[in-house]
Amino acid sequence: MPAQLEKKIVPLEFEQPLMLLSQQIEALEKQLADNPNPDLEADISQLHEQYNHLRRSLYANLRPIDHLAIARHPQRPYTRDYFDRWDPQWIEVHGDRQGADDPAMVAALLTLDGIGVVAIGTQKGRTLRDKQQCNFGMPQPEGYRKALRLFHHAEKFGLPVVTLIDTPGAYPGMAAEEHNQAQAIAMNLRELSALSVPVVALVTGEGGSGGALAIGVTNRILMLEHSVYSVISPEGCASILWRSGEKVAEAAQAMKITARELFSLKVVDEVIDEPLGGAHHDADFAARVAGQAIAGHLRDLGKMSGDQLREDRQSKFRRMGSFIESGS
Amino acid sequence: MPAQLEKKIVPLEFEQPLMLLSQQIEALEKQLADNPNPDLEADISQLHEQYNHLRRSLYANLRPIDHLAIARHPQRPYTRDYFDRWDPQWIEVHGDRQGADDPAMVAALLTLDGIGVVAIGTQKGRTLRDKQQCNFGMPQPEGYRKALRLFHHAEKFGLPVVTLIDTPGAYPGMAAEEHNQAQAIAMNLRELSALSVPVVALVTGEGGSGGALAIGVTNRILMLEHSVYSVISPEGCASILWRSGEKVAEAAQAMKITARELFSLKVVDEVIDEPLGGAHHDADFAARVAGQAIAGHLRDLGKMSGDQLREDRQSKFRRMGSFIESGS
Amino acid sequence: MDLKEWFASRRQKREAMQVKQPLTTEEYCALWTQCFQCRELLYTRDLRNNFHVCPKCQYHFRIGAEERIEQICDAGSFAELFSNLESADPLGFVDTDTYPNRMMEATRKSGLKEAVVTGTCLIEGTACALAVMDFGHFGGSMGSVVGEKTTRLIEKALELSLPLVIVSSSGGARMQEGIFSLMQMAKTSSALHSLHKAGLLYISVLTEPTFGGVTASFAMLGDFIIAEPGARIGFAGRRVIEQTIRQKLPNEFQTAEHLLKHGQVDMVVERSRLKEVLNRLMSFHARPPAGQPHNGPRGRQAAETVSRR
Amino acid sequence: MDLKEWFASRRQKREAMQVKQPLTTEEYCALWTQCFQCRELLYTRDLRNNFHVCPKCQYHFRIGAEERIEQICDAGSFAELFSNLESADPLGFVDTDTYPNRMMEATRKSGLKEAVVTGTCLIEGTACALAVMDFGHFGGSMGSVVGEKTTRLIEKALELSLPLVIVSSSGGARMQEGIFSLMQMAKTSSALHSLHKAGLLYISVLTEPTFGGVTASFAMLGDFIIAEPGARIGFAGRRVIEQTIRQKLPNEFQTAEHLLKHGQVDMVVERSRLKEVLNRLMSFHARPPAGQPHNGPRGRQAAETVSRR
Ligand SMILES: [Zn+2]
Ligand SMILES: [Zn+2]
Repeated sequence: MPAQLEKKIVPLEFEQPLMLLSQQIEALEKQLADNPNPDLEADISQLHEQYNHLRRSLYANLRPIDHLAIARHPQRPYTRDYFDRWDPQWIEVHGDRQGADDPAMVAALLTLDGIGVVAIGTQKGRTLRDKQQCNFGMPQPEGYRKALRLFHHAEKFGLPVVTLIDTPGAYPGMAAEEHNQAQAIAMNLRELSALSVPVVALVTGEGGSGGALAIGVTNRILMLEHSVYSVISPEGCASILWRSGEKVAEAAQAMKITARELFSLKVVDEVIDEPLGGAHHDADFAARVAGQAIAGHLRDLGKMSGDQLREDRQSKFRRMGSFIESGS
Repeated sequence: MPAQLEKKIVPLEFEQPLMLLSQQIEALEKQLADNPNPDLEADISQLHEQYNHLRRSLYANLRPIDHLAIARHPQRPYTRDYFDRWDPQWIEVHGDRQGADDPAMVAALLTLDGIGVVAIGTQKGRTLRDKQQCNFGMPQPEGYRKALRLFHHAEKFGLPVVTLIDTPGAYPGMAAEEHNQAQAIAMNLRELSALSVPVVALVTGEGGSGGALAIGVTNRILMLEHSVYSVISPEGCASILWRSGEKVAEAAQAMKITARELFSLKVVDEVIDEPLGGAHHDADFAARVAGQAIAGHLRDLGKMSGDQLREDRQSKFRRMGSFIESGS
Repeated sequence: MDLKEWFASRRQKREAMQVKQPLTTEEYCALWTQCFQCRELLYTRDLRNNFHVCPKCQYHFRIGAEERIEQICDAGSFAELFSNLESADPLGFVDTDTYPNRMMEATRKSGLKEAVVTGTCLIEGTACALAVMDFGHFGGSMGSVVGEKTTRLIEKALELSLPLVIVSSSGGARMQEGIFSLMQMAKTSSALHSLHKAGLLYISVLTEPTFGGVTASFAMLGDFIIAEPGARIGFAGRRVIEQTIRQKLPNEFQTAEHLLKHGQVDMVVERSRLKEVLNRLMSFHARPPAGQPHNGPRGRQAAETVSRR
Repeated sequence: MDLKEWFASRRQKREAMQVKQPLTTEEYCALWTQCFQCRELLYTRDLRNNFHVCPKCQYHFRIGAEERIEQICDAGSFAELFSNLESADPLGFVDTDTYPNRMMEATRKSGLKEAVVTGTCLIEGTACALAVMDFGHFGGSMGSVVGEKTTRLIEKALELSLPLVIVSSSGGARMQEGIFSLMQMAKTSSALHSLHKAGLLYISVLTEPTFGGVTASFAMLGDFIIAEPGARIGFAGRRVIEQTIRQKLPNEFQTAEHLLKHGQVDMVVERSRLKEVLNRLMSFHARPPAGQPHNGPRGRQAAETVSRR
């Protein structure tokens, strides 16, 4: 039986053909168990091959909207899943010191491949209750201010910073606006850009707009293979530009939101392969590979001085953009 | 007619004898106006003399609780009254940038005797509506954070800071606790102590506890003659130590809360004379004298370097305290 | 011709113009303008002389970059910079139309090449670096050029030790530039860190409307933040919030006055006083404080630099 | 003798002792202790072995400085500092009794000279500067000596590049020292600025109860703030708030758990894990990060310094 069925993985829409095939195999295998038969066994073996072939070709030809679906898969590993795997003894720290602790932004001290880091990540929440507490991964200003406190902490102690990005964006709520969501994000952009410690970001799922960038102004930006990063959600883009909720696939295509496209655009420094089908098929493996990649970048960056690190980060973002400059 | 009656000044309890005498004079003057009479005129003249004598002796022998009453006089000039007189064009700046603007803490850019300063002061509110808005002069954490923002602003631009203290203390409310009043005060103490610009505080009315100190960690502490400064209100002290609300006078006496006593204890650097009877008898005069005193200190401090200013302030508070050190 | 007829003819004239050719400023500003707020019919010339503020209800009409510059800069002092930058189309973006077509359309409407105009100027004699956004151009959206021009202006302010003033007006990101649009938030904010560390003054002026990525980057990073009366300012748009929280928002939500109450802006300043307030703030921070040798007379040096241009 | 009789005799014995002489620790810790929270009757020796935490409901009993030091320091590693400081009576303060008499009474009850004990120690091998407040002495109130000893300890940490741990427990200000008590807030906070700038770690541990001037100064300035379960922590006292707002406060208000929810503390740590967590935090921050030369191995150097004492 294919591995992902053992783990009761919820199939995505574009994965339906795979699931049908897998159900067929399952049925035949049951039959075989009741009634041994060499022909059936050969059929099944062939079906397995077919299944593996279909699977590879399916995942090799994903549309942006398929990546988006994987990035949003309800079983996709979240920030806490990575932290747990990188350092089972990670220490969580809480609060903005000014009135709130935002569960959508997790702050940790942890040791990654031997390197002590301040780790910050958005958290979507797994159970319904978690999801609600975490606002489905949409931080409030208090979450960004907690992150900022930890950025300054890292600076004080010369600790590298790792950020994990998986958020639809900052929460568009009333209190969030009144508590100055915009300022909270802007301050993070400004302060994060100027840290004199190594800072590496990994987009693990959705990189949603300014709410993602607020922990994404880093020396290196890594993306998991199926993660996405965009200035607005494809849904938002479709509804504004196409004035249609049905043009999400087109919007996702037009905006160039996938890891490989963003790598081609030189916005992203490295794309990290996921297990076939996505990180949720093997979270342990995904975490190990991602952790090693991050640690590698941290080690590289660790050779720079504080001023060099700041300069490296600031000039990286200084170069971002595409425009035509005519002779003036 | 005595000046303070023209201005409809509300008499305090200990001022009753003065008021009675003044009413007597008024009655006789009315009589004289209706019916000129040289004897009566002489009597009135003598009563005027008596009045002035009584007034001088009354104000020369005030008990701590009388100073407290003057410090809390409802017509006492407040922070905005001083700002208005120092610089009619003063610019108010608002907000902690994070969700609130606390009217109990006023922040200003103003020019005092030719010196551009960042001025911060607690504000009690004059009308009932103002009083309520200002929480009767009790700032919330957001007020302290507004002050902190302006302290850092002053540091950035090399602007001296002037603080005016007139507060019963920080507001003991539910939201204030939840928004971490204690941390807001503590941060101000820490950050204010380390500014590299001249910082001068003037206690204009009540200097109430940590809520006052949060804007009082300054190179110079000045107090108006009738202002008070204490670790807890005399009412609070009486109710805790004497377990009696009637021992306020004793508590006020025991704690040494008056400007002159605190000057003797070397906690306060200068006591500024008020108009006879208190600053509310002549706010213009009081503001002029106080402004000149502050400006004088700012000019003195202006001769120091940033490091010297920080060192001066930190060592001033380093020395505060009284204890016995036996040979160890 | 009575008023009704006059309006009808004006509408016809307008519609005729719109299909034929880009409107000139003269033609667009017709004789009469109705106040959006109090519905008063105002003589356009008077309205213009009154800073485009309704004299009856103080409604602050949106104004473009050109008019803003006229209003706050000393006559003839504005020297434009970086006007040689134009948007590219890095994603080859097409929705119901192509991005290049939309850019042409935006330029036709606004008369501007981009949504921000940058340069140096004098404001009541005080030299500064000035950026003015124009909502009339592509909804004031921030693409690479807006980010680049703003960043270059910040660098210019740093180079010349000038105070910086940015007048914002933006609907948010330029979606057609995808991730590049987003990254302008980081680019401008990072440049502002250098300005901040250098101890230079930055005044952010928020005008109707300022939203999204612009608010969540340079617009909220001013040493002082000034908002125009009635201006709507926020991160998320009103509709998005209402959809999220499933309730109607109060009218005053996200207005300048609401932000003032919530500690997000330093002051709300009527347009007629803006120039004066900008100058006062800049002068105040340029002046060396009494006996403080470590704060030089920036303003004056800077004024010389700019006038030498 | 049944339990009731036993209690009665214990009470009599206690009362008799209280008028005669200061209680020794042995006598005070009688055989049995009733849990304040779940009312369980606990064998005192067991309770003590369980960190003075009720094994049934996890209620954390108040403990004194001596026991706290025993619990978190490596055996024999605590070297007391500044024990030669004693309170003066700068105001000649008299309420219903004189301040010197009240001090004697406090010392008789607590066996301590002041409400804070300061020194250096090892915590699971990691050297640090440690201050422990004792609520049992004068309600843990902060007078000049508490301020001075704490400040000297901060300076010692700075001198030896040691991490600092302060375990707070305080009712607030020492009113009998008037303004001098208040000024200790500024003195300690100012010293912490120097520590902060020097990049040294400061962990603040808040225990039942921590209020007033202590909370509003050094207790809230930790790089990390740890609270003990159930500890009540705040600026204003519960009664004062209730009088001000004229309503009852919810039970959980101002508890450690409430503060955690409101972002004021980093973590709530059971007493049995405190030593381990302190060590982990200190070790984490002592370790030089990968390839970063600008953060030396502070912890190790410091341990040598302390063990050399
Ligand atoms: Zn109008
Ligand atoms: Zn119990």
